[in-house]
Amino acid sequence: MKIRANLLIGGVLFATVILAGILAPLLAHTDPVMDANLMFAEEPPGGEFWFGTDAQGRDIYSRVLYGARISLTVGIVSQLINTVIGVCLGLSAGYWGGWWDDFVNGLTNLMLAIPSLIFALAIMAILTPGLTSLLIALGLTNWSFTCRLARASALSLKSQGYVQAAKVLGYGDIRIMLTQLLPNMLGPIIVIGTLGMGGAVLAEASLSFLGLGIRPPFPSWGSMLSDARDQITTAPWISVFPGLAIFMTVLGLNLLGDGLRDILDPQSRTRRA
Amino acid sequence: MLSFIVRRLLQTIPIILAVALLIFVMFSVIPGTFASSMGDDGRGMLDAQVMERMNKEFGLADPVYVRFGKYIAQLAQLDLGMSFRTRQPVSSVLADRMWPTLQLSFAAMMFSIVIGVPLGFIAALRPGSIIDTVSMVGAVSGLSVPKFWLGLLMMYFFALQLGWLPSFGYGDGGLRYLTLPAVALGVAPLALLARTTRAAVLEIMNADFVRTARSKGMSEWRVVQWHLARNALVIVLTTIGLQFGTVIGQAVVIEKLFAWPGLGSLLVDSVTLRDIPVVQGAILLIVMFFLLVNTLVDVLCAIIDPRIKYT
Amino acid sequence: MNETHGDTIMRVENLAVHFPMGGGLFGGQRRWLHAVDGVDLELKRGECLGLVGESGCGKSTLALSLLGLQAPTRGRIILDGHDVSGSAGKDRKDRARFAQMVFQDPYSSLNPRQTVRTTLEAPLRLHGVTSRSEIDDRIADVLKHVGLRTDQAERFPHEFSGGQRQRIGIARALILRPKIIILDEPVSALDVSIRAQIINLLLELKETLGLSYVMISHDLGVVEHMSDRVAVMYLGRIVETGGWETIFTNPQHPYTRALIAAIPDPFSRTTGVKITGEIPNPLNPPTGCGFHPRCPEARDICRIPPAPLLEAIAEDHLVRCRRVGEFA
Amino acid sequence: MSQKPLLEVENLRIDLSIGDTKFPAVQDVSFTIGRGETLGLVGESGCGKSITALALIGLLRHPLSIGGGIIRFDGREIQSLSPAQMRQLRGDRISMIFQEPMTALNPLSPVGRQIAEMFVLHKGASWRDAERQAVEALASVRVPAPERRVKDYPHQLSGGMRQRVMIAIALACSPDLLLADEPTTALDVTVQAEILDLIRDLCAERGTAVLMISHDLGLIANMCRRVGVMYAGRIVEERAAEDVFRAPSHPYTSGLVASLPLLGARARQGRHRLMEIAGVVPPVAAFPAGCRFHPRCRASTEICVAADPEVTLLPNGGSVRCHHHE
Repeated sequence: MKIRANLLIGGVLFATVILAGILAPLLAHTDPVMDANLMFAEEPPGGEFWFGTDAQGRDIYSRVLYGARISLTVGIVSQLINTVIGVCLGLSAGYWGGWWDDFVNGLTNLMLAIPSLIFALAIMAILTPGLTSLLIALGLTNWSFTCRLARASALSLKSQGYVQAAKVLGYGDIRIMLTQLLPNMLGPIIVIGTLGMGGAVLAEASLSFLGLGIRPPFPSWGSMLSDARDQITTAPWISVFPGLAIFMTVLGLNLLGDGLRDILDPQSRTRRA
Repeated sequence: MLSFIVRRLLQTIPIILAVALLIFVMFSVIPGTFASSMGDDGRGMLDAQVMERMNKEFGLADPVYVRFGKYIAQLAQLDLGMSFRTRQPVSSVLADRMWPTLQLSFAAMMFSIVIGVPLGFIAALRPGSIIDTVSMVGAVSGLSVPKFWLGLLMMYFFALQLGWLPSFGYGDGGLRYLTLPAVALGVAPLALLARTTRAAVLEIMNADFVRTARSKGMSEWRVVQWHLARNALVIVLTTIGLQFGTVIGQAVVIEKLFAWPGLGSLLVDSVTLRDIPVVQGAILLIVMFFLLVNTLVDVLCAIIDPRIKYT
Repeated sequence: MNETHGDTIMRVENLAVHFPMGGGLFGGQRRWLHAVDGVDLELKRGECLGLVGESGCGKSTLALSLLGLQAPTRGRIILDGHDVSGSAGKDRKDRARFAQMVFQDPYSSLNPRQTVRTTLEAPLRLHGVTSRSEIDDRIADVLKHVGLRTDQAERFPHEFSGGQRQRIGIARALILRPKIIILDEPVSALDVSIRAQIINLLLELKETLGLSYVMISHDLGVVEHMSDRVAVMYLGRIVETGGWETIFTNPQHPYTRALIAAIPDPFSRTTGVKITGEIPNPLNPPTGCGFHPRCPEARDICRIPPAPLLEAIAEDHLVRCRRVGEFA
Repeated sequence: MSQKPLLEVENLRIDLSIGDTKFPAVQDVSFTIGRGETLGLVGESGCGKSITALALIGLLRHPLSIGGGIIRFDGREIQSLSPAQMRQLRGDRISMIFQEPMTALNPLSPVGRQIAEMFVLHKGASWRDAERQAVEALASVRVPAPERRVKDYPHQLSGGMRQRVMIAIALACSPDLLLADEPTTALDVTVQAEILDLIRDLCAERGTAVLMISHDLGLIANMCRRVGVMYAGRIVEERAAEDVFRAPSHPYTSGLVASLPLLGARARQGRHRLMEIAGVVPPVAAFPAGCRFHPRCRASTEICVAADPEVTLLPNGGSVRCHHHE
């Protein structure tokens, strides 16, 4: 049996990012925010500064390490919010049907009609920029796929014999949803959640790049890239490393999601490629 | 057929109204109005009189529901209000910016469709081959790469180092200016389309009716031609429709990076300055465009797939 | 034959289940699907009632409404003397202790994420059995009844074969000690060589536990073997009912005759009288007798509304056919 | 005309690959079908009856493959044919009907076109001609108003109608051999009876031989002159249809016959406890050594565990693969 390459590589990449984030204080050479020194501005990579320094003379290596904390926090927490919302709405809508289903369906269509980045942008516009606002903005705007999946799973599972049997045995609706439906749809939901986490990391980077997410000087990969744009001619390395960090994190999550799908949800490769 | 199209278009109206309501409510709960945000901007506090005058001028003194009623009434006459910042009608501000965004989105989608769909098709016909492996590794990378970073790198290489293409701006709006942003924007949908097409073709390959087709004595090419292509197309079309939305959303970032004068950069600027009528108008326009594209896709699917009833 | 066939344990009177079809905001006209359209049934204690019919005849909907999973549009269900027609909510639990169900597909009818013990223990706890020893005793007892070992209780469904899974399904139906069990095609999804095991088990359990069965099946061989009484359904109505011997040796309704004739006879290459055409769309049923478009005996009289009545032609033999007197 | 049988299968073996290991899902299967003859293969799920048919028409796909043996169709070994030659045979001279009428037809193509494809592929007809012939083909399977039905899509037809369309496709080119894999399992009994009649009549008209595959012993006995009973990848008994029920020779067959609640049996003889066959059907990867039925067999002795039984010819025709046959 060949070990799944995507699962392995994805797992290693993701684990690396998690470790980098957790161990950032130990691994970092300098403080990511405070240690600006214009003496060392725009130093190329090598020697003391592994990834070089930025326009304020801050060590990019240290900032990239700390950036993992923000990306991971946003990725994991906001996707968790999305998953909870999506599962609650989708599961109950699929199971109960009727007007509630119509309502959830309408809500999902509404969410799908507004491109999620634009929606998140609009939410950021009414909140003060910062981590909490980002979590809210990204956590409320990306549940429609999870919701559709949970709804479709609930619809197909509720006609299964064991769900019917639970009804016949006198189980209440909530109990049936939690003990009979939820455990059996978890696989695909974990897959979507993992892929969605990658999407959230990208969205955070985009918003921060636009200046609507994490604001400088805090080391978010996206805002680092936003700063780097102005130095692209003189110091291109400032752009390379934060972007590479985003790329590797999202690639890790996507590979992990693909690998998990092969294991947890082998039938449905088309559901969301 | 015509009635089907009309009905599908009518069905989008509740969604548009809901979106209008949603963003209206969202921006009504903003702590602070445009006037006070101008005050925050470091230009010193505006005196209370000025603020009151501005609030009155833009009708901000009324209760929320009255304002929404007025807003919808204006909307029905295609009046989107007036920009807080430039005091121009929002509709004319949007009209100026709409074309570049459409241009960019269509270019990105064309790029992704023309390359992504055939790539996924070829990969599926030879599963496990070099071309399959390479294109699928490429696809997952394409999905993972942050597009503004990719744009930045391309800008560095193709514009600054090699000097082949202009590094930013709209220029004459021609292909030279369009290429870099369109490619940067099109990579992700390309990757997704390649994966979707591959998965769809693989699934249909294993369908019972393809086995029936083989049992008739068809060559594999005939099977693809007569039985596979159309069936895969339905799935691919749906994905294309949904991707249009994502692309327009993501265009925000690319437009900002390449200083492309479209709806996206307008939206970002207006959000930063809390020019709410423009933000509302831009979002509504984007949503309407997305719904229009998806209605078109639905109609195409209904033409191809007889199981979709014209109701 | 034992003599426990005494009193009535379940009676169904004029039961109907209609589903709305279509309609909605932009949809067309709303129509009603008459899935079950006026059914009268009686189940005696200790009896197995075979419910026969083809797909779409309403037998599954009927079963769901007997179990309280589908609210009837009209009619009454009387369980052990109590009218339970309009009930829901708390009564669902009461009814659970009275009637249970065995499902057709042993693969989809067991939760793949639950061990056999969980499957059997959770309903006991739900119904107020909380003492550890009592739970263990009852699980051991029910497993013994269905021919499984107690140590198998810790396993998950995928570790069992189809026949064993069906035994687990039967154990689940028995765990609350119900009086009635609805058997929905209990053997048709099983391998042919396994069916006899389950049929024998079900018949044994009926005797030892004093159960009453309503068995839905399209397999006439199984129905003949297991049933005491038989009801034949077509388009939501019962068209013929009687003792098993009456139905199988002296069928009167042309549909019953056609069903029996349609079973391939292994000893001859000929085929009996067959009916042609397909089951009509229940949304648009034929006028008069629902069977007339396919009936070899149909005459003009059969097309005139209303539908013919279910009439007794002999002791415990009812037929819904206007021309029943005319054929021998 | 030669008296050689239409189809000869000798020691067919079909491998199931799981990882790097190959398991014989079908082994030592031999049978012949004469022109216009009807042979039934009966067995439970996983016994290898369906994949045998797929092997005959060359449609096995990974992880299944032919692992040995000879399939000779009309004197030619089909394994030696090029893919193009095999395609010419397929549909034109050997055709197949599948179990699931719901999914066996392309949902996006009108049924008339799906029939017409046969004439375009094998008879070199133009589409216009082929469409016209499709109407006739649909009429021949007793579909009312065929000139209207050809324009219908599969989802507009009932299961029985779709299976008629499948039959029209399969018999469009009047093949020499029709493989019918559980053609009525998904249908209601009254519809099943009609479909079986249709297959019987049309094949007799055209002189088409039929390999009928089913799990329903009664159906096979009713439809076929000869019956092969398969168990765990082998034909354990091959007999004239009447004999299978009257005097089964292999313990598996006799067990099966005794375990079936046959219609009319209770009325004739009263209710007996059905005979049970103990145990379960083994999966391909766990076929037992020796006689594959021995773990479930009442007559099993040491030799059944130790040695694979050979095929024994029975005095009144037919053969059985058992050390202790009756």
